[in-house]
Amino acid sequence: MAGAAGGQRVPAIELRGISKAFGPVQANRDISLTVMPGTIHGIVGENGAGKSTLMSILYGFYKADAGEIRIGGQPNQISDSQAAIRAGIGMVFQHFKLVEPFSVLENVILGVEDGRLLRPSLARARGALKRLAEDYELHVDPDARIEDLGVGMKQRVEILKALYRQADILILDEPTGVLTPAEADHLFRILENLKSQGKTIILITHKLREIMAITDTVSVMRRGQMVATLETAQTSPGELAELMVGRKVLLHMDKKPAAPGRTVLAVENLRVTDIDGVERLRGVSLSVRAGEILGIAGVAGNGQSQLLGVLGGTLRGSGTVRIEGREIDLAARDAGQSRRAAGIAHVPEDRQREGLVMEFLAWENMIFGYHHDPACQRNRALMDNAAIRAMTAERMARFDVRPPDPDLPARSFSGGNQQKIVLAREIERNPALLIVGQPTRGVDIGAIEFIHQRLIALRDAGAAILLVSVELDEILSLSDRIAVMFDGRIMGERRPEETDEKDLGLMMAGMRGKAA
Amino acid sequence: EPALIYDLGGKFDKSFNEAAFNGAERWKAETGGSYREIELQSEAQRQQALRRFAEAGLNPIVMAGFAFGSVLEEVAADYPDTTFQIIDTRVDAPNVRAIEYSEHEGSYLVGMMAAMASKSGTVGFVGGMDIPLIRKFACGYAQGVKAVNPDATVIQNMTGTTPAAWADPVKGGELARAQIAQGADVIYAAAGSTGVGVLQTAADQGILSIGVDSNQNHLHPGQVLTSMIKRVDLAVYEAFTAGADLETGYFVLGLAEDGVGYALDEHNKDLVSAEMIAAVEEAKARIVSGDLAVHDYMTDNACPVK
Amino acid sequence: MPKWADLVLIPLVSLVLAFGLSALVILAIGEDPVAAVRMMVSGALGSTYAWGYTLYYATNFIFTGLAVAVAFQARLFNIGGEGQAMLGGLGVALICLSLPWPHWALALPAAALGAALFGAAWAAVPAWLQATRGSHIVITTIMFNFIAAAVLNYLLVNVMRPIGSMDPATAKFPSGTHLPSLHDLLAPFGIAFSRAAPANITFLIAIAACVLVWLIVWRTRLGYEIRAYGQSEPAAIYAGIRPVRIVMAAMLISGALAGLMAVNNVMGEAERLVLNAVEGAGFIGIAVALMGRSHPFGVFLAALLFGFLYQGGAELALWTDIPRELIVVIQALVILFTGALDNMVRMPLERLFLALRRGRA
Amino acid sequence: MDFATVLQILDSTVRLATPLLLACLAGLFSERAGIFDIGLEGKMLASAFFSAAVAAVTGSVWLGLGAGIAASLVMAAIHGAASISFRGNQLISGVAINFLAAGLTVVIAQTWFSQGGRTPSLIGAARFEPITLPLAETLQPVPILGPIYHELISGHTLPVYLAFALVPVSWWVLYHTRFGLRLRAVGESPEALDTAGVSVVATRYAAVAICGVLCGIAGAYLATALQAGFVKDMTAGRGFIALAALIFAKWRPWQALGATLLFGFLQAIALRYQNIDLGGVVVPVQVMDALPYVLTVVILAGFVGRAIPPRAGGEPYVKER
Ligand SMILES: Nc1ncnc2c1ncn2[C@@H]1O[C@H](COP(=O)(O)OP(=O)(O)OP(=O)(O)O)[C@@H](O)[C@H]1O
Ligand SMILES: Nc1ncnc2c1ncn2[C@@H]1O[C@H](COP(=O)(O)OP(=O)(O)OP(=O)(O)O)[C@@H](O)[C@H]1O
Ligand SMILES: [Mg+2]
Ligand SMILES: [Mg+2]
Repeated sequence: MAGAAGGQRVPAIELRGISKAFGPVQANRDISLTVMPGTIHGIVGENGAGKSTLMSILYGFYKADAGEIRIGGQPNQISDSQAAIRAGIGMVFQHFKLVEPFSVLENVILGVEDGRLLRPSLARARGALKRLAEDYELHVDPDARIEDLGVGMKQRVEILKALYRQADILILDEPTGVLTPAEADHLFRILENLKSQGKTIILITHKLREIMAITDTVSVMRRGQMVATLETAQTSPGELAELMVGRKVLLHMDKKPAAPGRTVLAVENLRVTDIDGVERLRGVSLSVRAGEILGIAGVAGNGQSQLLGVLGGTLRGSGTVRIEGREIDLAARDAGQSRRAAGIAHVPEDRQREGLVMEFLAWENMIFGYHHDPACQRNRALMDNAAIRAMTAERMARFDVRPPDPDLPARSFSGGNQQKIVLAREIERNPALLIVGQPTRGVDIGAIEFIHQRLIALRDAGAAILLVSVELDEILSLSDRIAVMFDGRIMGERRPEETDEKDLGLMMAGMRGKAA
Repeated sequence: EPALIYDLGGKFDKSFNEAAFNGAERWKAETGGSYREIELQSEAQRQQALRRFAEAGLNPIVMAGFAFGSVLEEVAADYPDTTFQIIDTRVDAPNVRAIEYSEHEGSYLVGMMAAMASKSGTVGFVGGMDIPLIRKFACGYAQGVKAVNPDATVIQNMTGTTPAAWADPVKGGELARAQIAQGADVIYAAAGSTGVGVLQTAADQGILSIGVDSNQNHLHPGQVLTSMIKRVDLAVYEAFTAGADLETGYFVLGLAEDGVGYALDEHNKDLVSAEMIAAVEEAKARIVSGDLAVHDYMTDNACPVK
Repeated sequence: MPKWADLVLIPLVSLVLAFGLSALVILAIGEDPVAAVRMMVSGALGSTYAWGYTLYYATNFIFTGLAVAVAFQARLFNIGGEGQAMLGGLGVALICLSLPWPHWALALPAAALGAALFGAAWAAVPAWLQATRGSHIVITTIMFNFIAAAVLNYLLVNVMRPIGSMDPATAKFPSGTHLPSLHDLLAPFGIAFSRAAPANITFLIAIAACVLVWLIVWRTRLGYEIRAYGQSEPAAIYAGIRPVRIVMAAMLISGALAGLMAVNNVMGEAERLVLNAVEGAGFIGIAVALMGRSHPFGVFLAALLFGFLYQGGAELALWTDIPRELIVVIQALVILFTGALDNMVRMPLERLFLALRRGRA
Repeated sequence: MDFATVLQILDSTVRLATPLLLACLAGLFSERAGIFDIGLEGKMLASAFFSAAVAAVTGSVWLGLGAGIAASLVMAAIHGAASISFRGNQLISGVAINFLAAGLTVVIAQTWFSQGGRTPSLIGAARFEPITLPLAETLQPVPILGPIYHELISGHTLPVYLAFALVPVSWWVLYHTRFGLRLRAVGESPEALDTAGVSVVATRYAAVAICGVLCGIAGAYLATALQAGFVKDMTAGRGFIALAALIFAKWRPWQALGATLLFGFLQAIALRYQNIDLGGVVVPVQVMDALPYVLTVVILAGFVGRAIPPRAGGEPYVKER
């Protein structure tokens, strides 16, 4: 155990037997954790493993159902965030907790004002921010409105908030998910700097590379439980991955070489501007042929979502998109319908937000988007619910959805099974083109294999597939060609066998490939 | 058992409905009998109340307000054994007693008093809902004012065009303020409980006011010049007393029948001089005898004086 | 928590709480709740006359309740039932007065169409503003209630009032538009129903509307899309469902249903258009839809309950000193407990069921 | 229109705007904290009744005011419980409160006073008396300014001055104090406030309580200053106009003053002139009545600048689903 190396030193944080349930979901189960002062402690685990929940309990945001917390050796109830702040804990949440229309200064002083009036607090915070900026290279305009800042800057504000509160223990929940590699490197320098000043840091991340690079110790969570705590130096990514998912991880996918046919999708000079007037796609051109998978790699937020959105019909854009030679009207009103009619199937990035109606029953979801199909209709007025139910039951069996009950609401399936429902719906259409975003996000390893096999099978059956994923492993193992997106542009294309993570990483950071 | 239905504005409007209530109460006190009553909340309830009372065998059923007219025409036929009395509009049916008042005559008298009490030569009138009936009040009043002082100015305002105008004291008060600002120093309110606001403001601002329907002199003793009383109480009292044998038909009650008049009591005796009474009594005698004809607005929807 | 508990138990417990509090209010004003309930029951259910009024009110509430419920399916909160029903009345009045209708069988479909069109038109502007400009539909429909009142007020006072009439109301509709009452409808079957009560053929239309709404919402593509949009707008967009179309469709159906109420109260009962003919039925529709869990069958039951309350309350006001407003208090408590405080009931029940399940497991 | 008439109308505007202003500021505190409140009407009505009732019984307008505020606070507490503690639907809760007040006031009034749901008329010390400001009489002869001071500025009742004073006070509280910062934060992002260690529940209850107090003053003003007693439904939609004004003002105190004065002015004009003749075109009084509502719809439609409500408004704060 990590504590062994620390000898007599008092642990900065000690959690014992923490449990927490959200209704029927046991998010944390009898968790114990010890973190020594002046170290960086990593926590890894699959989506939904309970990492954020555990940290939120430590920060007083949630109340544990059972268990004990000790800070610096002292038992501490941490009844609310105020108590956590008083105990010297600061937390940067996975989803930022900032007041958007407020200025940076106002956000920084919120909750720790120096009195009933704001003026003195604001003045003091201004000075403090200046000092922190110099000490840690954390520059932000104190008068800027949060809503005008980019994600990287917002994260800086969150860190400044914690530092302004003089946190000795800093928790960062997936801080690099939204950062470019360069920004992430900058963040890690700051963390090293903080560590050297004796601060204790807990870092949650999915990226084993980061764990290996910066942490001293690492804990692994799986399904609400703490399965191991290790010295980083004495472990390997392979071991961590295995601990995370509970069995050996297959890093390679066996597949036949692709036999690309005619061009199915041809995109030229595609542009998308969001409601804030920011151009998110800046002239993307690409093509996908029948029987091949084109993987789109990139850090989240570089236009991949917009690419999927325009192709899937949830966003409007300009440029030309041709499916089997026929041009698609990018300004159509019922875009989702016309895309489906053209033969595009779409597995969205966020199944709970877009892909499914969580309150709808499985059979209702199984025709979602295709509810105008003649097969779903009994007559001109009414839908044929019985036929849809039967069709759903059959597909659920074929896709191994558990439980295979068409009359359950989507909400009551686990994440992996929800994804299978979406895939069954889209793949069973035998589409000319399947566009798919983050197909295995939050899905356990068994289901990942199943989903990957299905995608390959669809490719082999002659469909064109456009795959967007932030998981480089997934891109590398599935794609026949890889395009890298950065800042709304395609930086370049590679064949999987002629590239590696480092090469792709540089392109994802905009430092290699086509320049502006 | 007799029944009484009040119009919108409510039983305690200190005015029209309250007069009806007082009549019923007097009958109750004198005979020890009991009666049913209901205050309407909405137009749509009129029919239900009428029918329900008729179904329950109440007789006679008295309703206070012209707005029952069209409903009664329909309902009366369905209950031939029930006698209905309606006040303020004419309904011709064998089992209906319809009573109208010569409000223009009473208003003429209080108009004279207003003109005599006014120092500024400007007097006001605040009406309730803008309907011919209220114009009739206003026209009689204006004629009375001009009879005393042909140069007098009569400022006239109506509170609104819907039944809500009967129950809006705030608006009454604001209209009174406006009239006071224009120089009025006596204001006649013929506006149901809206008039309560007029009288209140007049009293607050130290000018005189004239009440309507009931004797409202007591509301602000020494500050209400008089009230144009309309003996709705008497009509209700008599109907209740007559019971089911109530004589049906159409009746108009004026000064001659003591159906309308002006109120004189301890609250306003210091405001009303002997010569005022003399002048008013003389006019009253001439009207009763037919020497003096006060124009009734409703005969031609026009008023000879402004 | 099992589904039946959510659908039946929670409304029931909420209702019991609301009625319990109402009983306390009756006690507090020095009256006897038991006697009051007895009088309400006999006054609302004790005779065919009583039933006639109860069903008449229930008919109004079915329409406004369905109106709110349909909009709720698209997660739109239509507080504008009041104004839409007012305008529906205008539609009915225009149609009934414009032609010399020979028989009600012709006048009824025309008037129903007019009511639905006018009601839908009044819902269309808030719907369009919500769909295209994101104007909060709750506020715009409230504003449209007031504007409807002003419009109707103007028309009744200045335009539609017959010459010489003092009431702000239209002329009486011609006799060719007189709808058969339940008395007329039941007489051929040998059932003696009170002649005086206003319940009429519209009650049957209301039942048909329940069935129709059920079909639309749960059996048609449009209903499927409305429900999908109501559950999740991003998902609806993903599926190619156009939000503008759904918001418009849901609100137009909702407005048409609210407008249809006028067939009952304007054409079936008053046979002329008077001010304030709606009498708050638009607001009661909210309570009805909430209690009915936005399902037509639930709406039907809740409308009967509110019809009972309304008629029972009118009887109370007639025969006792309890003011009619007591019913408004009961309504308020029902809305409060079934609509806003349902978590107060749900939270402990959920805990109970969880404990039960754990106990069994 | 002569000067005296203009003064008259403006004077009337001030009186009519006062309850709107108080209710609008009340709504501002509540909605800025993320609690939407369409129950302003009900709170005012409850306060109007209880202030009139207590003032009538005790003969003291101050006790009446206290009772009015207390009644309004009870309503606010119900709304708070429903929307903060029990995470109910705030709109439905507001609708219920409006009904509750409309019903209860009449039922209780009838029980206590047996006057058809009214209170007895208030006299003497049971009402707020107009306050003559210093030198008002002396300065009256001064041209222009004299009458303005005497007619328009002086001679109102206490709640009027209080309402106007509350505008800068509200502004200062919202933008210059710790409480204001937290209140605005909780309406925009309750989880930010929560993670900053400040209680979301307490902050929201505080805002709802302020809303209750202000609505209480508004209701008491209606019943004990503008009128002399309570009559059924006497708020007559003022709560909704205040809500409209709040949107019009885009949830800001100074703009709230402007919006309520505008709506008060519209009411004053509609009161004074039944039908307005604009050189040939006669504007019926109903147009004036409906104008505030129409204006609100136009604003909401975004044709006159967009009104963006506080982001967390209307949504209960749910940490754990
Ligand atoms: N506020 C909440 N209410 C209900 N359930 C919740 C809540 N927050 C988390 N959960 C559930 O608790 C479990 C653990 O979630 P948690 O967010 O802690 O996971 P995580 O390990 O941080 O995952 P990720 O990597 O996706 O951030 C999940 O099943 C999740 O759905
Ligand atoms: N909100 C809910 N309502 C009802 N049942 C639920 C809910 N959330 C989860 N469950 C049940 O709990 C089980 C576990 O769900 P969870 O999302 O934790 O699965 P998981 O272990 O993460 O699986 P997967 O890897 O497929 O996502 C599910 O099978 C589901 O039946
Ligand atoms: Mg997390
Ligand atoms: Mg999962």
